[in-house]
Amino acid sequence: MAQYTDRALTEEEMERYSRQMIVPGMGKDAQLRLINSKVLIIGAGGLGCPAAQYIAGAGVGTIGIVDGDVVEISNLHRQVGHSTTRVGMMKVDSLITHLKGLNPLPSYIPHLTHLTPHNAADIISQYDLVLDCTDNPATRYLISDVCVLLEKPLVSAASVQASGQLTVLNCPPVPQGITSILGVTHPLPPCYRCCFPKPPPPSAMTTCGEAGIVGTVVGMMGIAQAGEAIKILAKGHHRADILNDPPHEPTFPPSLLIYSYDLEKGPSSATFRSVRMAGRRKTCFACGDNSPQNLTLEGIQKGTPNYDQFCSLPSAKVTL
Amino acid sequence: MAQYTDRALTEEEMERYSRQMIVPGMGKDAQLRLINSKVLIIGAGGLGCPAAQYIAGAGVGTIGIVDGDVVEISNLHRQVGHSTTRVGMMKVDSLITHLKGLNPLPSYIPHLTHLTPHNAADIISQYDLVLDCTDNPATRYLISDVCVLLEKPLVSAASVQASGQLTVLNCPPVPQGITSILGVTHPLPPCYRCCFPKPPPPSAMTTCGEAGIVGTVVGMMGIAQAGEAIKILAKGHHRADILNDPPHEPTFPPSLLIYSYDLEKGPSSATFRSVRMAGRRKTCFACGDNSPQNLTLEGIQKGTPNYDQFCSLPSAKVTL
Amino acid sequence: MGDSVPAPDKPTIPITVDFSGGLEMLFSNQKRHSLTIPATDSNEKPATIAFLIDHLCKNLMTDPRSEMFVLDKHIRPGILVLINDADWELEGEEAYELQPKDNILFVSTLHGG
Amino acid sequence: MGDSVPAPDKPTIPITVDFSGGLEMLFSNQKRHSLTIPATDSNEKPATIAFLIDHLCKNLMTDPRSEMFVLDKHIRPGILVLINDADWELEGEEAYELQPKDNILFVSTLHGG
Ligand SMILES: [Zn+2]
Ligand SMILES: [Zn+2]
Repeated sequence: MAQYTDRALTEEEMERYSRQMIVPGMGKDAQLRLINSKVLIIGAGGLGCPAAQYIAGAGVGTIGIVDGDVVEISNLHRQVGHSTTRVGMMKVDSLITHLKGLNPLPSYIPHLTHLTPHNAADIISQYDLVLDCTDNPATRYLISDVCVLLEKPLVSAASVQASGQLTVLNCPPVPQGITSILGVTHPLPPCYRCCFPKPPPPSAMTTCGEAGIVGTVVGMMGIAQAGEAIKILAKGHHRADILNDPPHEPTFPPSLLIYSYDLEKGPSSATFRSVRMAGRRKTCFACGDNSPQNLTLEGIQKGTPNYDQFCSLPSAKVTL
Repeated sequence: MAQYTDRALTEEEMERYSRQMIVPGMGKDAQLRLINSKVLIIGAGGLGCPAAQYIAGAGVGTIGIVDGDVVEISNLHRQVGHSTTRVGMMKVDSLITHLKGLNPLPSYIPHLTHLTPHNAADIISQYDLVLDCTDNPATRYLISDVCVLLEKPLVSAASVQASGQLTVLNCPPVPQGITSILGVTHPLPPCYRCCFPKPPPPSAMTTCGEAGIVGTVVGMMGIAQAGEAIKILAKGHHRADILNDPPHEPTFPPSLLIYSYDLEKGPSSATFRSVRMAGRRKTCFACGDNSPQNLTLEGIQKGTPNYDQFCSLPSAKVTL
Repeated sequence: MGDSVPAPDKPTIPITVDFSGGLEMLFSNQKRHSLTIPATDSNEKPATIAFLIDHLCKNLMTDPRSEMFVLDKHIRPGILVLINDADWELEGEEAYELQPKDNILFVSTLHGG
Repeated sequence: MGDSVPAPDKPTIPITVDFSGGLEMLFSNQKRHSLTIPATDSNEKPATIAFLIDHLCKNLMTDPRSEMFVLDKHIRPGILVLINDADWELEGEEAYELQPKDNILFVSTLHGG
């Protein structure tokens, strides 16, 4: 990682980032790795707003944001990077306005569109790490599939009502179709499909619009996503070269964080539960042994697999 | 709580708060309780900024903010309610500027001062619930003492480097000096001194300025504080009248949340640990059996106890 | 409800079952249930997760929408099953034989944001 | 370091000790330690938390600044002691007698924000 750390910090960077640089485990090299990193935030809503605030604040150098929606009044109880005066503006532009005020140093790249099978690889290929801050299963499977193919680490979170979930996928990335490595006994990192092979039936799907959402719950998950992304980039965990000759660096035990803010109970009753997930699945459609026959970038762009059908959505409606 | 819920919501309120109102356990009455609540946020820094965003977003009707500092560049990696263009402005004014954009409906009350023994009771008495978002022990003991005397619930959080802590105190409030209630077998709610009777020696105290702070860690704690405050106010937990005739409503088991974001470990290694705390302490200086002899509002205002001396600080410097 | 109370002389297993992510609404809106279940099924085979899922549908579910929990006698897609805080894939999935004091968590996968 | 290895015929207790909030820096920068400690002190009294604190200072602390952990032979103000996730006040404080598999957490009180 030498190329990431071979310049000095500017005076402005020193002043702005000093409080996080002096934390044990951070430091100048970690800060330069953040400054040289490119992060894509897909979704500028309840997860994406707080995640973006802290990723921008920490000094990630290039920040792309994808969203095709405009700001609405009903977003504002939880989407804290927008503003009442920016209702009607594209969410991406509204959030970047806020982020530029917070930290003018990073490059902000607006993607004024929903993520689609057609544009996904083009957009995702420009970044080092992806945050899935979307709100529907079809887009979640699409993002994961493209991240597998492009070998990008993915920090995925979701939240509905008073519950939240968070998991780090594809980190460090391993090429598609490789499910065991000689000498590596620990599990290889799973993709979204390894953890959740099939989407729920449409009757069991709920969005924040239909089911409601507590602002602080989705906010906690968004900040937690930023925390994972910053640690991965600052420490170079996405670059751990587990394909190299032995001795192999250990992989990270896959896990899922489950947050439950219990409105039926009193104060201090929220629970955080971390559960162990399985690693890369040999039978995974996207990353398993036979996956190169199922999934390619060209196929995705031409409509195979059909994500809307897979998630039984009316095919016109894939919103972030 | 009838007086809190005997009007309809306006159309604007309905639109703005609909997504949280439809969450099971919330609803119209809960929303009106939030709108009729007054919350004081002491400290407009790393905890206060995210806490204030979500408290304003959720529609708490009156929001007071106390801070005597101005915005600095080195704040901005974590104090996401400020902006580079507002460097040099009072933090309270900067944060209120941001909050008014997010939600213009609440009344925002600026307190452009550090909290002091002289002004604490005057300020705190105007509110229903207090968030301690400060950064030094002397102010933390002062806030808790005044909250005991004025019977205000207190949501207290703290964060340094990669660690965070959160606890709900004085909820529901019980008058000073009462340490047992006939027929109530569960512990009465503790105050800050019940949990932490003595401050650490000055050599063991570290502030975010000296020791550093990871933005997402303090951000998680700030949002968690907002989550506790919103639940307490929306559900009326601070009004549970445990002094009434039996059958008594059960009190809430006191607990402390310990968050650890481990920079030495890989992704998904952050831990959340909730530990059981003792209840109100019979020997507590501030709320125990003999506490009315130790602690009065008049005494505090006249300089007894001496908080700086208690925390061994040079007495001139009590900053938020 | 014939299965709900094991015959007094039949061995039982004490377990806790947790529901999260909204599934608790199907089970009296209660997140944690301490249960005593029969140690063997009707064929005298040790009680497995598959047996537990059937047992929960017959004895614990209070919501008529059983398709929110099972489809074709298997747990529906979009529900994770955790055995003592590990993905059931690591433990043998439906064939896992329940042990005393096991904790089984059913959690609905979330997609919102 | 004379106390570090119990005599082979002396009974021992296996416990885990956790440090948090910065205290881990005094103990090899390691948050969790699995320890086997003598079951009794030098007077043949059962090992208590007070005994454990002394044992940790003598055998586990790697930082010379012992005053960051103990003052006058007691745990310093500003450190919470949790016995199996409960404030030690609920369990008898220093006099609590250690049991096999106990988890003892020492956490420094934070004040920053
Ligand atoms: Zn996979
Ligand atoms: Zn007290």
